[in-house]
Amino acid sequence: MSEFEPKIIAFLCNWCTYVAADAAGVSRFVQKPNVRAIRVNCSGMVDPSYIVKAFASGADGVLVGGCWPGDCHYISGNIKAMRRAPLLKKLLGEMGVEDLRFRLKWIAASEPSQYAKTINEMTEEIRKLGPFSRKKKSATRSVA
Amino acid sequence: MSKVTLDALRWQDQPAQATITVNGGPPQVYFQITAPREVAAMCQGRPVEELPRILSILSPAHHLCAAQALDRLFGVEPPPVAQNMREALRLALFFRDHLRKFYFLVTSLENPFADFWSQDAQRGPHGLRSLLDDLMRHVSLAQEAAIILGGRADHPVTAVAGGVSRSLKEEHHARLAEIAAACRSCAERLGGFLREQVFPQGKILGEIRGLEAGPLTSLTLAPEPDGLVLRGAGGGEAERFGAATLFDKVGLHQETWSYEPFAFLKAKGWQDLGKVPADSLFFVGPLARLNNGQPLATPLAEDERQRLVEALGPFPRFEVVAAYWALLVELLGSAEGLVALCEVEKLSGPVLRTIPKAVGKEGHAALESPRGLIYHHFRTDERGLVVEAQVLDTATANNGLFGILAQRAVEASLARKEPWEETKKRIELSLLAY
Amino acid sequence: MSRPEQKKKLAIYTATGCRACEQGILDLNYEVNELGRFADPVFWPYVLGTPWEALSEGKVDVALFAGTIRTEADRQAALKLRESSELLVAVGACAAFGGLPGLANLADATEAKAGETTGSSSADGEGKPTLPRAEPQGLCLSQVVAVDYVVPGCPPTQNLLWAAVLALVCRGESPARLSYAAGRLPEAVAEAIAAGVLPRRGTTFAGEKAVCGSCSRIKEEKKFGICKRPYQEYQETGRCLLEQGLICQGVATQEGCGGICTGVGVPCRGCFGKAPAIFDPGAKMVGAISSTFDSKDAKEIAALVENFVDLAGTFYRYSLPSQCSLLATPDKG
Amino acid sequence: MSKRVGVYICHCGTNIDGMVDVEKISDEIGAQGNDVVVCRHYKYMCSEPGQKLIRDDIVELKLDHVVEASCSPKMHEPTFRTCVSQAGMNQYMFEMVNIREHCSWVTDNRDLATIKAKALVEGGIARVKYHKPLVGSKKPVTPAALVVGGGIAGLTTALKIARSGYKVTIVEKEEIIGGRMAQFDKTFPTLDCAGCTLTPKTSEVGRHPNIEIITKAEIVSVGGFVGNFKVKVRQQPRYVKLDKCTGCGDCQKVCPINVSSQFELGMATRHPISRPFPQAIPNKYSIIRDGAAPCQSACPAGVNVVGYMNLAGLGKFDEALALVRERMPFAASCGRICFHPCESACKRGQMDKPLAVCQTKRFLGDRELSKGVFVHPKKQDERPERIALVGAGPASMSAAYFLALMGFKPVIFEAAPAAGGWLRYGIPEYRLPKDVLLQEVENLASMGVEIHYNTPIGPGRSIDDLMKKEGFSAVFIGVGAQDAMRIPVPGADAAGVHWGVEYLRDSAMGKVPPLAGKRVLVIGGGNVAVDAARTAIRQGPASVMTISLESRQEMPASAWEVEDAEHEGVSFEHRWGVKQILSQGGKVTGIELRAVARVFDEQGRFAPTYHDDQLTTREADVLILAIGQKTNMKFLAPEDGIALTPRGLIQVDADTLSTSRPGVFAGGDCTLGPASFVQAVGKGREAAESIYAHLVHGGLREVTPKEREVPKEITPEERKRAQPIPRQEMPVLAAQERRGAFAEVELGFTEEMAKAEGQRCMSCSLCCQCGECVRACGPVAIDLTQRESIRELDVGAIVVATGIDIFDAKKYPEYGHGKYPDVLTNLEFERLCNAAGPTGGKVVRPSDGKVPQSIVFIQCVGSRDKARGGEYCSKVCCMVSAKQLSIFKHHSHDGKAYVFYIDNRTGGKGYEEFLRRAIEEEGATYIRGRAAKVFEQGGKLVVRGENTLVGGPVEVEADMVVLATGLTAQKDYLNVARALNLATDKNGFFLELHPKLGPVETSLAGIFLAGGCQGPKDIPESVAQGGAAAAEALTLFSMGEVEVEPTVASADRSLCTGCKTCVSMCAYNALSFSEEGKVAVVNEALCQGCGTCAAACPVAALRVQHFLPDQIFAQIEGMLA
Repeated sequence: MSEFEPKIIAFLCNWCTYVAADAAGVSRFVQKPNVRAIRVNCSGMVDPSYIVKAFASGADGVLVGGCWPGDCHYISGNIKAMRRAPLLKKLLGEMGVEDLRFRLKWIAASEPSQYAKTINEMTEEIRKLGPFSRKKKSATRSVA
Repeated sequence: MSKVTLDALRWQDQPAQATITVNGGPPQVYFQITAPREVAAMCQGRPVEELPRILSILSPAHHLCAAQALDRLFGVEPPPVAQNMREALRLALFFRDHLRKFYFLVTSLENPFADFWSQDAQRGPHGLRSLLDDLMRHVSLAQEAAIILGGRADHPVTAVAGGVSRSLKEEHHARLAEIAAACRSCAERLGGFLREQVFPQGKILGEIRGLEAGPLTSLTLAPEPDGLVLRGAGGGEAERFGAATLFDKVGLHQETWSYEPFAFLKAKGWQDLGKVPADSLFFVGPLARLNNGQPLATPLAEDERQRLVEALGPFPRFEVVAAYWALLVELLGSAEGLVALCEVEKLSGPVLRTIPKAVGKEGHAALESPRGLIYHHFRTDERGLVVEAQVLDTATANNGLFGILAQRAVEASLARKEPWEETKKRIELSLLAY
Repeated sequence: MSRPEQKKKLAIYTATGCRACEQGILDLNYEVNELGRFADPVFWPYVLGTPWEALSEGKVDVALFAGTIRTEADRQAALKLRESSELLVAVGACAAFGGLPGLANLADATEAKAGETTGSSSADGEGKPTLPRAEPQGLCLSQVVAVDYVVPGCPPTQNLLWAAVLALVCRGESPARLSYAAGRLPEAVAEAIAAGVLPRRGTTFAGEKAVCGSCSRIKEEKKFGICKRPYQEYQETGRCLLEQGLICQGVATQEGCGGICTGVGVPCRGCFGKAPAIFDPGAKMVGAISSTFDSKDAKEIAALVENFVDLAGTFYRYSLPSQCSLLATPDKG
Repeated sequence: MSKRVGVYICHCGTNIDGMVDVEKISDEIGAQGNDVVVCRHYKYMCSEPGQKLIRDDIVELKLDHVVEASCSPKMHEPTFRTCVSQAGMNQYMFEMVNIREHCSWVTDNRDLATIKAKALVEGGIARVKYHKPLVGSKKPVTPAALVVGGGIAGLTTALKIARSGYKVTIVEKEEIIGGRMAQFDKTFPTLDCAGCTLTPKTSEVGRHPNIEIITKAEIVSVGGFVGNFKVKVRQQPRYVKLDKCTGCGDCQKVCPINVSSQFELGMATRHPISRPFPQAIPNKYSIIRDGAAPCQSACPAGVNVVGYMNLAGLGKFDEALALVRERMPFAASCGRICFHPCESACKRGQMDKPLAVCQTKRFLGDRELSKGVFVHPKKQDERPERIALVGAGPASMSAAYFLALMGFKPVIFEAAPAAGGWLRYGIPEYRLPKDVLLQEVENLASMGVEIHYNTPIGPGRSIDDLMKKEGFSAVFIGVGAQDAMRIPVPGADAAGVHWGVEYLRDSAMGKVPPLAGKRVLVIGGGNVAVDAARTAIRQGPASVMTISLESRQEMPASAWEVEDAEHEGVSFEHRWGVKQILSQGGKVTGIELRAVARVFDEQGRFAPTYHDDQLTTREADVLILAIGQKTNMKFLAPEDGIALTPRGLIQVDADTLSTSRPGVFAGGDCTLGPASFVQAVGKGREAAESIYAHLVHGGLREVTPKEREVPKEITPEERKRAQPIPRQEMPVLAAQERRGAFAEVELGFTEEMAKAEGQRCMSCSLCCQCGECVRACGPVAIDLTQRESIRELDVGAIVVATGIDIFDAKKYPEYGHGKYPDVLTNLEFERLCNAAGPTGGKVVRPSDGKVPQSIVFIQCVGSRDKARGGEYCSKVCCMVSAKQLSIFKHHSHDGKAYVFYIDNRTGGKGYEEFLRRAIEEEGATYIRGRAAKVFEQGGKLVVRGENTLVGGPVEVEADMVVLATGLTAQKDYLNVARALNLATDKNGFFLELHPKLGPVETSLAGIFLAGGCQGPKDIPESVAQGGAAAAEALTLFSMGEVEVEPTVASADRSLCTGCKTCVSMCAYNALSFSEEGKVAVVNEALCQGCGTCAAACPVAALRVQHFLPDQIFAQIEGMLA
C-alpha cells in the first residue's frame, strides 16, 4: 500500500489566507497536495461545528487560516476565531483528536511562503500521526 | 437437567430474571440482574459536583446521598434550611416509594388498567376503588412535593454541595403543608385498611405468608453521626463502625450470571448463596431499620410499630408480611415527618448554600433511602474530577437476600405444584416488599 | 360513555435504564386516568409481568421504548418490538440519545475494573444460567432500529409524555386536556394532535427552540469572563447562569421542559438533546461560550480555558452515543 | 427533488491540464450521474466560446446549478457569475472551484494533483446543490459627503464633490484646514512654494457654498450604511464665533498668555487666542483651551483662579476682582478664611510652590474695601419676585448676592443680631476681623438685599407662612451648622466644661468666661478645636493644650492652623480619647483619657476603638469639648413639608438644590453637614440659578455639561513656561504679639506682591478666560461660555483623509533630537525655511541664531527599521532631504550638505532628475550608510556613521543635523478607526479594500480613503487619491440608490431564543435584540456578512446567506468523499 496521504480541510479567510494561498500558487511554492480549501468570509465565520464535521467526515486534519489580529477585514472576526480555538481543542482532545490535527494560523495575504510552509509542515506532522480514526470501543470492554 | 427462565420480573430496581435449574435434587434458583450499571465508568472523569445528578439514576435518594458526600468532600456544612429541605425531599421520596409498593400489592394480581374494581362489593366510599383512587392521588401528591423540593421528582437536581440550589416560594410553602397533611391522613386510612383487611387475612398476602429468608444481619445508620451499625437477626448489635470504613467491612462478589455484584461481610468471607444460615450476607431496608427495637419519635408510626411488635415479635424476622408492615410503619413516619418539617420557618432562610472555599480530595456519605441504606464514596484529583466513585446501592446489598427469597418462593411454589406463571408472581410479590 | 371501537394495543418496555420513564407512563395513568380507556397494555413486562410470547399475538399499535441499548437482550427487545409494532416511540433521553448510561462510552476500556463480567452467552457447565452479553458500547434506540417518534427528557416531562400518548394512542379521540399537553409543542404538532392525525414521522415531542426560549432567567449580556463550576457561588435566581460563568446548556438544548433545572438554580445539562438545527451540541456549545470570552489576549484566553473541565462529559451528558458526531455511529433506518 | 448540475472544468491552456488529468476527472464525474447532468472540459472556459458553452447548456439542459473548476474565484468569479446570469440563472446558483492556484500550480505529482482536483470539484458539486437564488435589495442614497480631515487630500475630494453640486462637510481636528502641507515651505520636485499652491485651494474651500467646515471636531461614531450614514461629530469649542470674527487681531494683542505653538512645532509661541498663520482658513481666530485648570476644578465655588491670577499679574486688579466676583462675592473674607483647595491643586506646586491664590484674592478684596467703593456687575432689570432667605450665613449671603444681580428682591431672615453666621460667630476675630465682614455685609445691603436681624424663622413664622402668607415667591434655606455636637461624657455637667462651637460663639459675642491663669484643655482634632484653642490662648490662660483622637497626620484640622496654634503656644497631644471628666464639688478638675487603638476602620470610616487598659489623666480648670457641630432643624415646621435625609440634613436634589417642597431650595451646611465657607458660597450661587430657572422659565435649570479638566500632572512644556519667581510670603503678626490680642495675624499683600504672584501662574488651562480679549473685541465675537457639542450629520458617503503624523525622533536617542538644539527634524527644518515660520524664513541655528555652514541629513529615521520605527519605507524622505538641501544651498552657496542614506528612492516623475541635480549641481555629499550617532565635540556636532560603499567608519562635522523622520499613522488613528469601524494594518494605516484594485475603497461600502492615512504618500499621490475618492462618492451619488449585498446574516425567528450571545459578536452593530419579539434582529443594511454571529449562535438560528451550514457541510463531505 502506498504511503498514507492525510486529508486536510482548510477554512481560509477570503481576505488574508485565501489570498496568500492564491499567491502561493502564483509564486509556484510547491505544496503537499493534501489540503482541500474552503473559502469563508472570515475566520470568525468558522463554526466549531464545521471543524468537528470535517473530522467526523474523515478529515485527518483541519486548518483555519485568518488575518493577523488587528488586521481583520471585519474588525475583529479573527479574535472570535482565536477565542474559540483553545476551547475547541480541549473538546477535540477529549474526543481523541490529537493537538496537531487542528490548527488556527494567522497568515496574511502577503505571506504566501508562510502558507506553503504551514501546509507542508502540517501534512508531514499528520502523516506521522497516521489516519484519524474515531474513538472506538473495544468489543471486549468489560462492564460493571 | 431442566432449566426455566422467568424473564423480566415485575417491577424491581433492576431488570431481572430468575432462572431455575433442576438437576435431580432440589431446584436451584438464580436471581439475575440482567443490565449492567456502569457507575464507575459513568462517574470517572466527571466534575465531582455533577455526581448527585448523575447518580440519581440509581434512585432519587442517591441524589441526596451524593450531595451529602459532596458536603464532606468540600468541607462545608449546609445551612439548617437546606438540611431541612433535603430531609423533606427524602421523606417525600419515602412516602412515594412505599405508597407505590402498596399500590402494587393491592393490585398485584390484576392489570392496573383493567376494571378490577367493578364488582359491586368493592364500590362505595370504603371500597377498594375508593382506596386505589386515594393511593393514586397521594402518589402524585408526594410526587408534586418532591418536584417542589427537588426540582424534578425522579431525577432531582436541587441538592448541591453545601446546601440546596433554590429557595421555596410562598405558594410552595402553603402547598407543601397541604400535601404533608393529606399524606398523613392517607397513610392513616391505608393503615386502617391494611390492619383490618390485609395483614390478618389478606388473600394475597396469605399466599406468601411465612416466606422468610432469615435470620439475617441488618445494616443501618447508627444514631451517632456518620456511623453505621450491623445488627444480628435478634436485634443485638454486632458491630458499630464509621461510615468511611464501609468498604473495609463489606466486599462485593461477582458472579458470571448477574451484572449486579453481591455484597457480603468481609469478616465472614464470601459464602455460596445456597448456604444456610446465610451469615455472610446482610440486609438493608425498612425491616432492617426496625430491627433495633427502638421506639420511634413520631406517634402514629410508633403506634404502628407497637402493633407490629405485638403481632410479630420485637425484632421482626425477614419475612414478607413483616416487610410490608415495616413499610406501613415508615409510611406513617415519613408522612408525620413531612408534616413536622413543612413549616414556613423550617424551610425558609436567606442562606441556602455554604459556598465551598476549596476542592477537597475525598468524601463519603451514608443515607437511609426508602429501599435501605445507600453509601457513596468519592475520590477526586486536584481539579475536583472524579478519580474513583464507589457506590453501595440497595440492589447490591440485598442481591443475595433476593436470591434466597426467590429460592424460597420457588420451593414453596413447586411444593404446591403451581404453574410457572404463578411461581413468577409469587417471586415478584415477595421481592416487592423489599 | 362512548369508547373507541378498538382499544389501541400498547407495549411498554425499558432496556437498560432507571425506569423513571416507565414510572412517568404509570404516573400518566395515575393522573389522567384516561389511558386505560384507549389502550390495552398488551405487553408491559415490568409492570404487568407480560411474557415475551404475548407479542406474537398480533401487531402492537404503539410501542413505548425506554432505556439505552446496552446488552444483547436490549438489542433483541428492540428488534422484537420494532417487528411487532406499528409505531415505535423512543421515550426518554436513554432511548432517544443514549442517555446517562451512554456516558460510560467515554471511559477507556483499560480503566474499567478487571475481572468483572461481560455477560456470557453460553452456560459455563455447572448448570449456571447465562447472561445477555454486553454490547461494545451503549446505543440509542435509533441506532439499532428505525424509530418513529421521540419523547426526550430525563425523564420526559408529564405534559410532553401525555402529548405523545394523545397524538399516538388516543388520536383525537380523547377530550382530555390538549392545552396542558401542548404547552410548548411546535404548532404543526399541536395541530396534528388536535385534528387526530398522526404527526409527521420523526417528530420529537418537544418545544421548537432551545431551553433559553422558555427559561425564566434574565439575559443581559453574554460576556464570559470566568468559568465557574456549580459548587461555586452564583445567584440562585435572576441572571442567566451562563452569564454568571456557569456552563449551562440551555442555549443549545431543545426546549420543552420549560427550564425546570435553570428555574431551580441549576444549569441545564441537555437531557432533551440538541436543539433542532444544530449539528453537534458540543461544537456549538464551544462556539457559543468561547465566542463571548471577555478577552483578546491569547494568554488570558488560555488561562480561561484552563478552568473548563470535562467538556465531553458535560456537553454530551445525555447524548454521547448519538449526538457526539465524533463518537456516534449512524442511525438505522 | 433532484437537481440539475452542470460541471465545467477548465484546462487553462496547460496551466491546469499540465498537472491535472482534466479529461479523466471530467469523464469520471460525468459518468457518476447523481444530479450531475453534464460535465465538460474546455481549453479556456473564461473565453467567450467557453462561456457560451455554459450558457447554452443552462438553457438547453435546463441546468439549475453550475460548478466551474478553474482558477481562483478572486480572478474570475465575477466573470462566470455574469455568464450564468446572462443565461437566466441566479448568479448565486454558481460555485467556483479553484484547481489552478490551489492545485495544479503547487504540486509536482500529477496523480496526487488529479486526486486533489477531483476532491475539490466534488466538494463544489456537493455544495452547489444547496445554493439558493439570492437577490440584494435597493436603498436610496443621501447625496452629501463627509470628508474627515482637511489636508490636501481631503480638500481635493471636498472641492471635486462640491463643484459637482453636492454638499460636503469637512470635519477637521485642528482649528484650520490645510493639514501638513500648510506647514511646508517648498515642494519637490518643482521647488514651488507650498503655500502658493495650497492657499488658492483652501480659500476656495472656505468660500464654496456647498462646503461646510467644522473645525476642532472629531468623529464620534458612525451608524447607518452605505448611502445612508448617520455620523456623530464632537466639536470642541472655538470660543470665537465664525460669523462675527473679522480677523482683525485686536484680541491677540491683549492676551496675557503665551504658550508654545504646535503649528510651529514648539519653535515659537502663540497666544491662546490666535491663528496659526495669516492666510489660514477659516481666516478667523480661535482660542485654544485645554479645559478647566486644577485650581478651578478644585474650587467648590468654581472661581476662575487662572483668570484672575493672570489679571493680577498684569496689574489689572479691578478686572481681576470682577472675575473673582463672578463666583465669589466676598473676596476679602474668602481671602482670609478659605481652606484654599485651589492651592493644593496648583500644578506649580509640583515644581516649586503653589501660587498664593488666597492671599492674592484677599489683596483684591482689601484693595476695594480700602477704596471704599463697592463695584458689582450690572444688575439685570428689576423683577417683582421677592425671595426669602433663612439665615444670614455664607450660603444665604451668596444666594442673595446673585439673586439681587438677577433683579430679584432678596430678604434675609436672621435669628442672631448680626449677619455672617459662622463667619461672625464661629471664626475668631484674629482670622476674620469683624469690620471686614461688616463691610462685605454692608455692600450686600447696598445692592438692595434686605436683612432682618433677630428674626428667627420657625413655628409661628414658618417657611410655609413665608410662602403662603407673606407672598415670597421662593425660599432659600441657608442655615449653618452652629450647634455643638454633644456626646454623653461622664461628668460633662461640671462647671468649667464648654462645648466647642458654643464657646466660639460666646467669645464672638463677648460672653466668654475669664480664663486668665487657668489651665485650658481642648478636646478635638478639627478646625473648631484649633480655633477654640487659639481663641482661648488669647485670653491669658496659664496653658492651653489640645488633645485629639487622631495623630498629627490624621487630624482633620488644617495643617497650617495647627502650626500657627503651636507658634502661639498651644500644645498638642494625640491619640487619646475621653473616658470621663473629673470634677470636685461640681467643678471640673481634669479629665481621664484612654489610649486610642485606631481611629478609622479598614474602609477609612471614622470608628475609633480604644485600649481600655491604658489610661492617663490630665488636670484642667476649663475644658472645651470641640468634637463636632450640627444643624439645628427646629426651625422647620411640619407644614413646611421639607424632607430630611437619614443623617438629619435637608434633602435636596444634587443638581438643582431643590428641596422636597417646590419653590424651596437649600444649600450650605444644612444640606452638606459641616462644610466650608467656599462650599456654602458655591451652593448659594447654584441655588440662585435654580431659583431663577424656577421662577423665570418655570422649570429647573438644565445641567450644563462640566468643562473637562486638564491633566493634573505638570508637563515639560509647562515647566518651560513657568516664570522663575519665588512665592510671595505673607507678612504676619509676630507670635508674641498674638497672645491676649485678637488683632489679625496675617497682614496682607502689597500690590507688587500680588502682581508678582499673578505672574507665577503657568496658565495650565492655556486660555485662562481672563476676559481681556472679550473686552477688546469690537464685533463681540468671543464667547467664553462655549462648551463641546455633538452634531449629527446625514451623509451618503464618507471620505477618510486624516493624514499622517511625523515619526518621533526621540525614539533614536543616539541622534540627540531634543538634547542638542541644532538637531532638527525635517519638518522643523521646513518651518525654518518657511517665510511665515519662526525665523521669518532664515535658516539659522536654534542654539545661537547663526547661519549654519554645514548640514548633515540623516535618512530613514523611523523608516525601514522594524525594531524602532516602521518596517515600511516612508517614501517621501529621500526627496524631502534633496529638496531641503537644495533650499539650504540656495540660501548659502558655500554651505556643505551631507546625506547619510541607505537607498535613494526617487520613484516619481522628475524625482530622480531632481536628486541628480541635488548631487551634481548643488554638490551635496551622499554617504551610503546608516548614521550611528550624533554627538557634540568642541562646540560642533559630529555625525558618526559608516560608509558602506568604501567601507569603514566616517565622521562628519556639522553645524546642524536634520533627521529625515518617517511618516507614521496619526496618533489617534485608533479613535478614528473605532468610530468608523475601519480596519488598519499593523502600522496604524487604514486598510484599503484591495492594494491594487481598490486603493481608495475600504471594506465598508460607502467609506473611502484618501491620502496619507492609508500609507505614506507625497502630495501628488494624495491629490490623486483625493480625486479618486471623490469619484467614488460621486459614483454613489449618481447611481442614486445602492444595492445591499444579499450575502448577509439573517435570524430564524422560529429558532432564536433571544439568548443574546450574538449581540456582542457584531462589530457593525447590525445585530440587536428585539424586546417585543424577544429575538435577535439583523439589520441587513449594516451587516457585512462576516458570519461571526452565525458561528456563535448556539441554536444555529443565525446564518449567513451563501455560507449556510448545509452548504459548508456538503462541501466538506464532498471533498472527503
